Amino acid sequence: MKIKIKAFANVKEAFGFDEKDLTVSDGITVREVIEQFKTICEPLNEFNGSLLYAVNEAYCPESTVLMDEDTLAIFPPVSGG
Amino acid sequence: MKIKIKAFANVKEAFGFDEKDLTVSDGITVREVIEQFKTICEPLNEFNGSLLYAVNEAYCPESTVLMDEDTLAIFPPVSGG
Amino acid sequence: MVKTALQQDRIDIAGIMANIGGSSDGAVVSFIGRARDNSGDRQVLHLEYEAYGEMARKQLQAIADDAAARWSLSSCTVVHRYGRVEIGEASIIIAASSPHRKEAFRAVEYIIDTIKERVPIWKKEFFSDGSVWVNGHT
Amino acid sequence: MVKTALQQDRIDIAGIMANIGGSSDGAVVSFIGRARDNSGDRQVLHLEYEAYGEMARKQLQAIADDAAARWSLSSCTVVHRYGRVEIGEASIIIAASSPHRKEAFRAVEYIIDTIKERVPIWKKEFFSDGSVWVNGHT
Repeated sequence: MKIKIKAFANVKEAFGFDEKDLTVSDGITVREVIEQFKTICEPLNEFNGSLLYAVNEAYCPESTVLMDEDTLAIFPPVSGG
Repeated sequence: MKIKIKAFANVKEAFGFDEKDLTVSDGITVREVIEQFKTICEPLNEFNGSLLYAVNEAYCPESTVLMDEDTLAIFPPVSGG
Repeated sequence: MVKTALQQDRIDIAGIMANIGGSSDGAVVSFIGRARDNSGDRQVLHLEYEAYGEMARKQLQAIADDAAARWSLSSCTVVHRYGRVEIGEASIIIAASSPHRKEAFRAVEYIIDTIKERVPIWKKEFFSDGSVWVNGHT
Repeated sequence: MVKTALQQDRIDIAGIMANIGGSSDGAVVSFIGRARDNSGDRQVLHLEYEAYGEMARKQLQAIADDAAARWSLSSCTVVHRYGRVEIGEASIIIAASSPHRKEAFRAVEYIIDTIKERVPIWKKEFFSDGSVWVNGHT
């Protein structure tokens, strides 16, 4: 299935992209996607535990199972205001 | 000695004046001034206990002893804002 | 910088908001009290505020100075009106700036609470068939 | 009436303050967050806010709706900027009106606290010799 990844702030800088289409296996979880990225993107390990996730613009836990055409956003703690 | 009385809001309406010069005996307290006014101004009794006093623009208790040329302000609970 | 005023003129809200604080302030909190068109179930046509001017000015300044010191505000402006105030108009504005927001929130709420307890100003509500002095705190 | 916006343009503070609420509101409370010229002991030259636009807009609206319902606000306006913000400029305004003041104070403070926890917007501080992303809540 196909999902879209979005990255923001210093996660975007670590990834080197702000948006990417990805083909992943059915039933994959957010955690599994992140683990895959960590192997190809060393700086991501520095965020240990502080990363936030949103699927289709709603916050979700790492255990969330992704569906076809989902958009997964990965970002650091927010600092607006 | 001479003192000045100021009255505000519904106390002013009860008194029928907003400012008055008064000759009083030395050593008189705020409470004694008020008691005198109550005998000549019946509506003042309706404020039982809620009146506030200021001598020379500073809040003071009823027991305050007045001095020559003091200004005694008498008013109801404030309602600004 | 603490500025307080008791005035008959309308309050220049935009001017006050534009000029409060400086470039080291991250937060501005303001409170505006406005004349409401109702009191309980009665329609209010306008308000009038009577003030013990000399004492009210001293008290406004003392309360704002106290709050500015206690919460380390970098600036604080308080303006209260007296005389006739039309429905929808501001009777009071309190604006405070500080590097961080918690201090400004605490200070502004303290100032309005304390003004309503201590500053010798009285509100009269006018209806189509008369008027009443508003009962304050006792 | 709840209005929220995420915009690049400067915030029209005077316009928002002039139009918030109606004639039955006795209280307007506002919070303005401004770009400060310092961060710790470093001089900040300007800020940039990055936003996850679609999600940030949904969150701003949800937070304002929630606060308006919880504290029975009669109106609430929240505007947050993204992109470059100069020192002294407002990055956010929250204004709420209600018949009485306590509700407006509680609501505005809740909204800014919750925005800083939950709305996907990130601040970058620019110095003469570089820039850093500001660490948010974890």
